[in-house]
Amino acid sequence: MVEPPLDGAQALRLLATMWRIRLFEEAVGRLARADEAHGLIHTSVGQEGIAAAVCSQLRDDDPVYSGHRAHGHAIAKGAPLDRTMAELLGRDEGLCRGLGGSMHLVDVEHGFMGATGVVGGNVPIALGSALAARLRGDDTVAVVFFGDGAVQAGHFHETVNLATLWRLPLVLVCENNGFAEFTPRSAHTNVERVTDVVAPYGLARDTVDGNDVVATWDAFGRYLATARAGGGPFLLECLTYRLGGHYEGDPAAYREALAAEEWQAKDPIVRLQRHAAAEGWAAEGEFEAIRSEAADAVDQAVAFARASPFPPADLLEELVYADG
Amino acid sequence: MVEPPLDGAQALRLLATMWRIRLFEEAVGRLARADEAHGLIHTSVGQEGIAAAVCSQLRDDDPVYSGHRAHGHAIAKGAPLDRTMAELLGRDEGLCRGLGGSMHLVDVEHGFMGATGVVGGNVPIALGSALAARLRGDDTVAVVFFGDGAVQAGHFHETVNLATLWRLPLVLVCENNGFAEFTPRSAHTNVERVTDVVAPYGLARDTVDGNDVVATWDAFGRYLATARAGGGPFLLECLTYRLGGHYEGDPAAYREALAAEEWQAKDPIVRLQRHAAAEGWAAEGEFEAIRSEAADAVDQAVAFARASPFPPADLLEELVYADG
Amino acid sequence: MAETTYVKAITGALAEAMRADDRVFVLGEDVAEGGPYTATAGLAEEFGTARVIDTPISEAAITGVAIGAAQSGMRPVLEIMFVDFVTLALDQLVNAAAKAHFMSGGQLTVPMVVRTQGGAGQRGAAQHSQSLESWLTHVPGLKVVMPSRAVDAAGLLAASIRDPNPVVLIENKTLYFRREEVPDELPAVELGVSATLREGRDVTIVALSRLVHDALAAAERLAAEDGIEAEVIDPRTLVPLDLAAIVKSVQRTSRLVVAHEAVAHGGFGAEIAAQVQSAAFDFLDAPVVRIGAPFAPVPLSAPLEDAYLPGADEVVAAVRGLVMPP
Amino acid sequence: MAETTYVKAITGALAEAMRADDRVFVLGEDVAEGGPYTATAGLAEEFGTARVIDTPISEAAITGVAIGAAQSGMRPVLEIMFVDFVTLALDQLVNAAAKAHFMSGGQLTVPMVVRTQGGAGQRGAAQHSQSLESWLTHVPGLKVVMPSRAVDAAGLLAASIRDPNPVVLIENKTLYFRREEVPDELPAVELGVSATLREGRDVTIVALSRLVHDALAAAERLAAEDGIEAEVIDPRTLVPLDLAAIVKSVQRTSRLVVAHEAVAHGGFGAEIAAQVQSAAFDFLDAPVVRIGAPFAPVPLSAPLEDAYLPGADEVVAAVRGLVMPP
Ligand SMILES: Cc1ncc(C[n+]2csc(CCOP(=O)(O)OP(=O)(O)O)c2C)c(N)n1
Ligand SMILES: Cc1ncc(C[n+]2csc(CCOP(=O)(O)OP(=O)(O)O)c2C)c(N)n1
Ligand SMILES: [Mg+2]
Ligand SMILES: [Mg+2]
Repeated sequence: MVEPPLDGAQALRLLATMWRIRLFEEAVGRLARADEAHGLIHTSVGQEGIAAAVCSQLRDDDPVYSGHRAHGHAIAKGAPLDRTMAELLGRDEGLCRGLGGSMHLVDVEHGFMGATGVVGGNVPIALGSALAARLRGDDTVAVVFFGDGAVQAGHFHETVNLATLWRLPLVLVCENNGFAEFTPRSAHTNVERVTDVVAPYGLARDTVDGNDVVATWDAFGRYLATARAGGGPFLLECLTYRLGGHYEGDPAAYREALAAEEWQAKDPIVRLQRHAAAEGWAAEGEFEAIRSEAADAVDQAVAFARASPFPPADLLEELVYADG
Repeated sequence: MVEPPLDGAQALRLLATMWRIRLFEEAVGRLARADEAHGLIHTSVGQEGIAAAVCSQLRDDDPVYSGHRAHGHAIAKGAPLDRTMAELLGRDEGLCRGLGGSMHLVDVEHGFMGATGVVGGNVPIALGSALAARLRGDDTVAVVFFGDGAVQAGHFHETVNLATLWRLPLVLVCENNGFAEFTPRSAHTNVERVTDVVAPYGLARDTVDGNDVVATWDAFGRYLATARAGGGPFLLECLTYRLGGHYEGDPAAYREALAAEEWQAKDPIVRLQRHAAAEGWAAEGEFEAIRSEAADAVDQAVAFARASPFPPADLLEELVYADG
Repeated sequence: MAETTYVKAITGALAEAMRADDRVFVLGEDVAEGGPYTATAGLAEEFGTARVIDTPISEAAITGVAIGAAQSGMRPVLEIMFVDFVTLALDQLVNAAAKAHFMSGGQLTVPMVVRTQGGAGQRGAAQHSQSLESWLTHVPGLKVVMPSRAVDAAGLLAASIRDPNPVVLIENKTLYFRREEVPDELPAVELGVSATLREGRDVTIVALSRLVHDALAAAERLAAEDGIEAEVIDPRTLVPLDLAAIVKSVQRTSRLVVAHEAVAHGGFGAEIAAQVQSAAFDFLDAPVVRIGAPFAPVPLSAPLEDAYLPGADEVVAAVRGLVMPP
Repeated sequence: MAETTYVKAITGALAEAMRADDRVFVLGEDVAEGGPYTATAGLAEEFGTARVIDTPISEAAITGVAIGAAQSGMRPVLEIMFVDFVTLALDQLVNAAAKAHFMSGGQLTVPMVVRTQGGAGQRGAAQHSQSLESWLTHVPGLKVVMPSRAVDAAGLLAASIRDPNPVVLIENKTLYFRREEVPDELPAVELGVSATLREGRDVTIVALSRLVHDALAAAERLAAEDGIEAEVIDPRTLVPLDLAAIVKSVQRTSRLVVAHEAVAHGGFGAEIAAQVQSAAFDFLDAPVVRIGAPFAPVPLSAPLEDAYLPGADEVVAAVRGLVMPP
């Protein structure tokens, strides 16, 4: 089954999503520095293309799981910016009523089934949701995002084995940014490519330039179509670059900053804009319009979040158990 | 570095070890049926060749670890039959003073650093002991035995990654008998060969017929020599056959019993005897002498164990913590 | 009345739940072969291996799989073969299953059951004999159930499967083949409701799992030998706990013994003791006495294991010490 | 006297132990870069990366590696970055490290230290804020240490490294950068010896880790505002526990408050309460009062987290309720 390649309208939608993520993350950074957003916050500046390319091809009923660097995935899957931002600020109108926060975003309505602060922890959970689809007999496809650091965790291997044994409709999307916290991948494993790590299981897999949105879109689209038809699992490794530190506030002394021109050459937004311009999909001015629309939406989200009340104290007890 | 192949004297020593294990295990089975040996007991009838071929090449100061099916490894590493049997019967003169039992045999004097009831649990622990050797700067080589069932456990993968990353002198010896408890390997994974599972890590590895003692001896000897010189890690997969049920008392209704003649063709003792006879290393009568010497030793071990007192009740408190 | 066993009650409850609800399925190591104690025997034959799923030895991942399936609308019943190996599943249980409903602001629910079994007494030694329930009672979001009798086991399991929360149901390996007379129709049981199995005015004994039978035996001996009438309460579920019933009993008896097989130190008996001394301080004539295993791993050696394990003798001695001080 | 911080005391003790003993080495995630709280900062520079070993995210295996190295004569100090992830290491800690000496009949010893940190208060939310020490106190074979002050932290860590048993030392993330005046030479500390940080006749407060500071602040307030003199005891080590000091104090004060940050239900406060009501029943004028977090995961939202966390206010209220009943 061959999926249609990215067209102009889709490309502009992806650009809009990427800008929403980029500017959202930048706003989060400012809020963290201003001590308005607290806690352990990991932003995804530089990695937006993967979230956009993957999630924009999914339906609301396709379950998506993520890890600790999850804002972009939630947003790309459809989580509203305002309620997402309110969640980071611990507000009652946040996606999770302020109880979860940055590493625990969930938006069931849009099929964003959850982030986690446990590295790799959601990989088997996503498989369980693929198993549910198989048992129910529906055609949803589960997707889980995780970093290269998760690949050294035992539960990752256990899950890949199970997924291939049971042939479930799961797409594993690894965002390989070459670092886990402050430590480069070479200090964690001899196996550079995640596609090589899983090779023995014989699942279809591919390594793409995750900052090349067109390539990521195409590769994921092919897997998605097959999974939709009952195939799977798949692993898509997206090579990418974490522009910021590991967390908001990380001085990042352990690696050299990228020169501005180097980053221009990597930036997935810049690259997709260039591609779109070359294809004649849009004029320069349109890009600015997309960006500024996203900027407005982020500004509104910040205003919404700030205006949202904190949750009531008794919420705590209410939500420990679901009512039978 | 090429190790000398098995010679006649060595072959007869291996035969003696295998008979000691075989007859020990058969005695254990009888004791279990007679309710003299209790608990969860896993014997290794049919798999003796691997223990013998591996451990007989090691020094006392080479640490060996094992899993739940460990009697043979302990015996081959030098644990005295009498104290091993006494341990299974929970006696004070047992290797572990009766506190550990079948799945927790330890004989530090002979470098048998321990069995475990946690499938795969000793794989990282063995690696730690290889790390200690590296830090101390000595030339000991760590060996860990585990079953094919352990390969699906996350800690196995974590350890292989670490072992290859740190290039430690560890030989991983997998006894692949095609079953984990009552379930065949094909129900646990699509990857039949354990050597294939670990291929991405690029360590030297080999799959041998574990019931062919000569082949196992040779393959392990090569790895050992390299590890002794500072190389590693290695994985040796030994294909084998568990003649009995999973545990003593298992009715084993889930698989067909082997016909006697089929077993004759597989039995590592029969095969090594044939080989030794063909090489002219021994006459028929010598084999019987070896067997009956082992039988006497096992009988004595049973008598010793039966005569050994149970441990004193206050041993319990004494051994929870080591004294500072 | 009919004779049955604890394990048959469990198998029956599983089968009934699977018949009644398509969303219920079973997964775990060797479950299609019935498992080491036959708890799932016959299920694969009736429901097929799509709903009775053998898994590799991957405790962490299969727990995650159950969580994900539960979050997506299924009702998984996961078997962890020995509670000792819950150690491998604890990240998933504690960090994911227990917290998902809360952290998502109520969006996610995790209606799953973890069936496992614990306890010593079969010479299984230190790694196959533990009683680890108290860890789980310290985790908000989990429910914890420990059936002691066949007559309850089915109802407790059925209630656990119906519950929209993650429930850990810990069976006891020495009880599986215990024969028991039960009504033809096993009763429904609610989580959080204790059973008073014997009434008595002199002392209250709260016992968990296997110790319930020891407590009942001890009570008979105390009545016969000392004229002491003990009230025996089986909480059946630890979380939620039927504290009210315990306190009410203690208000009458003024004395409490809490008995379980787990290591006493840090065991659930400490929680019960702490709660009762707080809720019934003025009623207590003597300190709450806890019975549990000593602070040591379970030894293999038969006489040492026997001495290690608390049982009816310890309950009798504790009650005598309380009711008839020297 | 000199000013230092809790984290500096820890780093200093690690460096000193490594200088004094070749067998001591450090491993864990990002330790060569100092870790998220700088606890291992500078060690890689001084001792090289052969003894300060960065590991991948493989909590189970690195714990096993530490155990194996310890069994082979080394003195590993393993860092588990957050106590929340001890869940991933618990099989190794509980089934192997804690039991090896016992199961081997005394042949093996496991002289290792697991350094980890817990606690909330930094908006880390439910998976990065837990206090899980009570699990570990239920495991015979482990020792459990929780320093509250810089002045003790170094001595406790040094004693843990010297100990021939597996020791889990749980730091508190909110204390790392707390400034403290300490003597130029930090004192040696033995495991199992509590510190009485304030004397008082009216009530005993036993507090753990962060709550020690809250208890001291509460005691000052109680003295100033109510004329109540509270005795404050920091056990410093939970296993072994200096029960004698606590009981002796309660024999004088007749009242006990136990305060920790962990969820009260199933927390270590239950064990202390159960032991003290047993050992000092006749001395207690009122039930032992436990202070701990409510039975819920840690919420992200700042005001909810603040409300969730026990602190000085809760201690003051508890003491008033005990000493001045309405
Ligand atoms: C099980 C576990 N161990 C350790 C941590 C601490 N930690 C948080 S993020 C991280 C690195 C993750 O790296 P990677 O998976 O590559 O994701 P990235 O941050 O690069 O997106 C670590 C070690 C954790 N959250 N969970
Ligand atoms: C972590 C863990 N999970 C489950 C078990 C129960 N169990 C004991 S042996 C076994 C099968 C092991 O199979 P394999 O590793 O192939 O060894 P074999 O018995 O074939 O020698 C299982 C599942 C266990 N002991 N440990
Ligand atoms: Mg990364
Ligand atoms: Mg096997």
